[in-house]
Amino acid sequence: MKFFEKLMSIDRRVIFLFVGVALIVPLFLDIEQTIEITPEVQTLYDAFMELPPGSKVLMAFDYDPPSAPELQPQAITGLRLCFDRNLKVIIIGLWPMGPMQANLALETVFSEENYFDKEPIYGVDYVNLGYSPGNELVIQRMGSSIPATFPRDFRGTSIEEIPLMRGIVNFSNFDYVFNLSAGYPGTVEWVQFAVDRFHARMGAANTAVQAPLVYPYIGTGQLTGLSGGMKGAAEFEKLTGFIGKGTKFMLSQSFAHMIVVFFIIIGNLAYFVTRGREEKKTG
Amino acid sequence: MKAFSYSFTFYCLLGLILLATTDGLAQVESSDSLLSPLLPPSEVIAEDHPGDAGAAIIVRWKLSPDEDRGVTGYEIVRSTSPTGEFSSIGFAAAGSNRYVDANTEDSLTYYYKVLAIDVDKNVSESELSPPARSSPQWFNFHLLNLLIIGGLICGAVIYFIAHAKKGKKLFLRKIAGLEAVDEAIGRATEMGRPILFIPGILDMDDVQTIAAITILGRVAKTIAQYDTKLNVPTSRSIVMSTAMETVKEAYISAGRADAYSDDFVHYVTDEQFGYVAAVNGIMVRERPATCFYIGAFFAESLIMAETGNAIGAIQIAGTAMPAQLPFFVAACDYTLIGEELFAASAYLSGEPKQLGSLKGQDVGKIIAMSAIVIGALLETFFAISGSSFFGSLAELVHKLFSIVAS
Amino acid sequence: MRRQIPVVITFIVGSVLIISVFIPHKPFGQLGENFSVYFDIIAVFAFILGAGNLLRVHGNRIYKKHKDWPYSVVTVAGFTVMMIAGLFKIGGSPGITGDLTEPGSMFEDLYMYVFTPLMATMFALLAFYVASASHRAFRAKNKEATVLLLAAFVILLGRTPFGVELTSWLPDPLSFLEIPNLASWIMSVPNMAGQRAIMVGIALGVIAMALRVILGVERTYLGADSE
Amino acid sequence: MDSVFSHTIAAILTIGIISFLYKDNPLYKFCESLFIGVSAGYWFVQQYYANLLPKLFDNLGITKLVGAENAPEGALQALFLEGRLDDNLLYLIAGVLGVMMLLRLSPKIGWIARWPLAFTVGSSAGLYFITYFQSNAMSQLEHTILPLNSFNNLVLIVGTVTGIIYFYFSKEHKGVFGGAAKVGIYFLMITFGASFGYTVMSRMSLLIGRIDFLFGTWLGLVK
Repeated sequence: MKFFEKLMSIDRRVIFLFVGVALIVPLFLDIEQTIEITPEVQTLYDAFMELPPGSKVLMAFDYDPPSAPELQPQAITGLRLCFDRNLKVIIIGLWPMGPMQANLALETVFSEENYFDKEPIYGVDYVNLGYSPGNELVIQRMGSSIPATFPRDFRGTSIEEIPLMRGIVNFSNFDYVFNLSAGYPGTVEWVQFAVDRFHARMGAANTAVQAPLVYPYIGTGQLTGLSGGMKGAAEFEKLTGFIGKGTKFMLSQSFAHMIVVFFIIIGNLAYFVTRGREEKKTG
Repeated sequence: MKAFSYSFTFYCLLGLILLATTDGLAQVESSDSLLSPLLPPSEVIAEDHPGDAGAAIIVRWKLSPDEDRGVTGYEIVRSTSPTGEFSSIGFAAAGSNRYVDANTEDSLTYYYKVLAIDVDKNVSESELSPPARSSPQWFNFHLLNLLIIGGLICGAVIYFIAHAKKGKKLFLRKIAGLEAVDEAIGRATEMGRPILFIPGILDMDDVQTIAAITILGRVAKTIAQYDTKLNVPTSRSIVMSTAMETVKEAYISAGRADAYSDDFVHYVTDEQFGYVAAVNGIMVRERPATCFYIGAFFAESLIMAETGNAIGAIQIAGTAMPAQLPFFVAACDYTLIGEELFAASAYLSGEPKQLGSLKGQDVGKIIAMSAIVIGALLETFFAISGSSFFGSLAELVHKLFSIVAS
Repeated sequence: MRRQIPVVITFIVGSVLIISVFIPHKPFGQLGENFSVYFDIIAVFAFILGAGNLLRVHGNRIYKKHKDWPYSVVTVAGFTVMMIAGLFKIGGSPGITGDLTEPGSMFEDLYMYVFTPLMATMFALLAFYVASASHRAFRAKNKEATVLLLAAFVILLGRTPFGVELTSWLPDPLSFLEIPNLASWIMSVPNMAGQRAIMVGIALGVIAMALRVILGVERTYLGADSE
Repeated sequence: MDSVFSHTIAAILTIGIISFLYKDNPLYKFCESLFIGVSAGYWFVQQYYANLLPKLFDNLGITKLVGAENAPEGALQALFLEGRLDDNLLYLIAGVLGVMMLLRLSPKIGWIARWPLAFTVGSSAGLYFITYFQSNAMSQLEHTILPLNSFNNLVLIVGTVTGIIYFYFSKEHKGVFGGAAKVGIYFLMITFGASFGYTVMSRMSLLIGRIDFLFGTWLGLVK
């Protein structure tokens, strides 16, 4: 059985090619996927929908470019949902590159065709306060005074001059906190400090690796909702109706997963066929 | 991170139970919450937080009798004078009866009040707490158990080191990955190809890197005898300096000072993936016959091990990063799993006192296993019989191992 | 002497740090934190040695016209340009305390368009390597490997839509056999047991290793005696 | 920078790294060399701004001394202006240790570089001793002490204990003990399989990001 022996020692580059194709092709396909909505994402969406117009949402961008494929679509969906519902958005970051990711997300939102009631204005409808070093201590400081923690926005404007920031003292002035997290500091710290200590209402989007670590907080109600990984991104997009990259990427990811499973099966099949001939021994 | 999430799950469960109880009760009785005004929490006590460096006061109170009727939480306010202005310092969830104010000055006296808040944002204020002052302590009694168990294990390690120094024979089983080291070096010599040693990507302030350097010392000594080329790219400067010294020493003690070159060890870059790019390049160009990946690794583990696999090198890995172990196990010929990494340098040295410390480690394992088994049995007896005797014994075992966070 | 003093330093620093955990009072309480700051500072100085080594290695290659010498020019140039762009904040606001990664500065541009794509792509190679490693390593070669394969396969399937549908027909009493449920059981029970054994082992290994170092039994890292 | 130009550079570098999958080639060598140089330069700058400046110069007051605006007062100001010994003066020790590290370059007194090294190794041995002991040993054990009243608890306890037996050094893996160690190996294998399977999936998304950059941001083929 030459064929199976070949399969046993298949050139890794063939596998690489399959993985590449599996990831690329779906980006050009328009396949209807059945995306089932999980309860965690539904409650996340509901939490946004329950906020009356004009409510203030704190968005914390705690990730950097390598995690962007999973989190950027969720950030974009979150921002569009807020602007669509006339919610005010205050952006901060505990990761140095976070606020930059926020700016990229805003750029994407504004570059697409939107049907917002009115064009969001910087400083009135949204603001980016930038990055502050200190990890979870930043959250703690925000609990006592946000103006002291973020005296300026990322452009260097004093927040006294920003209309949206007027009257914002601590977490009691926010109606919702939405955290996009790829690790530490991230959702765990936000729950410990903003939710447990300062009673904020909060939902989160996480990378697939992170999501299981924060899953327990949903059961306890510390998180109102959670959207995890590419699948969460796709669900969130489906709920809001803003179909974006999350849905597209989800398809790519499913294809790639199937390729991996396929190669494992092939590898074992080949192994058993060739070994079975040699020694008639299977385990 | 892992440890953290476990304990967190535990607290979440606890929270869930509390929430469920309070929630259930709230539903039953919330209808009459409008009838009477919200009652405040009572018996507010404030005292120095024990076992710390000062600057913290712990506030305790008796829950509001209306806890079951829609109290959503408590706000803690403080002032430096009983009649002065009180300012908010934080919140505690419904059902909790303590709060640590970790922002006090030891020279000042503080007064506290606790405010119950309900769903309708009604607020009801407690009586004033007695005055409190924070102060630092010289011993943290919360960690007494750590001292006891740590002392036991350290004692065992030191005892066996001393014991072995006297020349007593100690039996230690073989570790496959370490048995293979000589063979792997020999193979490289036969093939006339270099040996690559990757000491992880963390700096000397990580204990895995220290283990890696000590193993490098032993391995280099063998390599010196074989007269094979060694290549040690490092991703940290201090690791580079240390590795140079260590390899040099190994060559000198093997009597091959002449064969040593400063070029064996070189710095590449601190950047994780830049370092991997360079290591990949070295692998495909120099085609080492043997690759060691010993130390702390992250996502790069698989990139290196797969490239090493592609060039057909014998690969020996060792790390205490639980998340990377599976990749090494899958792609390398031998993997030193966690503890074996730290034991490796002692094994390879063959010195009795080093080996003695491994016996001490085993005593630690016996303590760990007995604690689990005895504790579990006591818990089981307690669960079956409900006898408070077993209950308190089980609690004692638990306490012995619990780390109290402030 | 030269070898004794370092051993004494290690002993004092190590044992004081261990003891200090039990003493919250100043100055012991903060020692651990302070020492890690000290380490960061020492590392900066050491970095001069590292960078010097990098330049020496590549300088030598250029000088000796090693076969890949033009690439060494690229390395040296990349290092120099990045360093100058950062230290002098070219295109950004000058002064010691200005923001380093100011939008529009040369350092930021290099970070965004050179450093980030290289880093992210190198990281992304993992997608290929996990596939080839799974193909090769996940084979039922023996009992251990079979157990590994089965655990991995259940988890893998549990995360694909296909795997979820594979067992969704199971009746309620058997719902624990549904692949997603099986996957989460593996993660939270046997996986956790294995993790705990590994972690306890690591802790004991670290303790013994640290004691060997602190007591001066292990001093390989100190290097050569004669100089 | 012009975005088409900068994206093209980023795209070439992306392709260069990916090309290594096929085989080593000049473009990869170029990217690799550039990556090493640029990242070492990046860390050099970061070391300066994130460590040396705030941790040594600010604490000692050197930043203020050289006339930087809004720099904090440091130990030197406290000493010379107020005649007070500030805690931050201790950072001078770190500075001295750092300089000692550099003396390695001198053949005569190079041995003094072992002092900062001994300090480093001693402090990490001390620190890790405690942190691993607390979070890896103690709290893991505490959470494993469970009543044997459910199948899951039983599996958890058997798995942990047999896993620890596998690591036991002082006894050959034979007989009953060997059997227990064997069970332990199975548990370790499940652990490795599970975490591998778990990570495989999350790694795929990394590549999607790069592909999207190439076909979307750069070429504009994917919307």
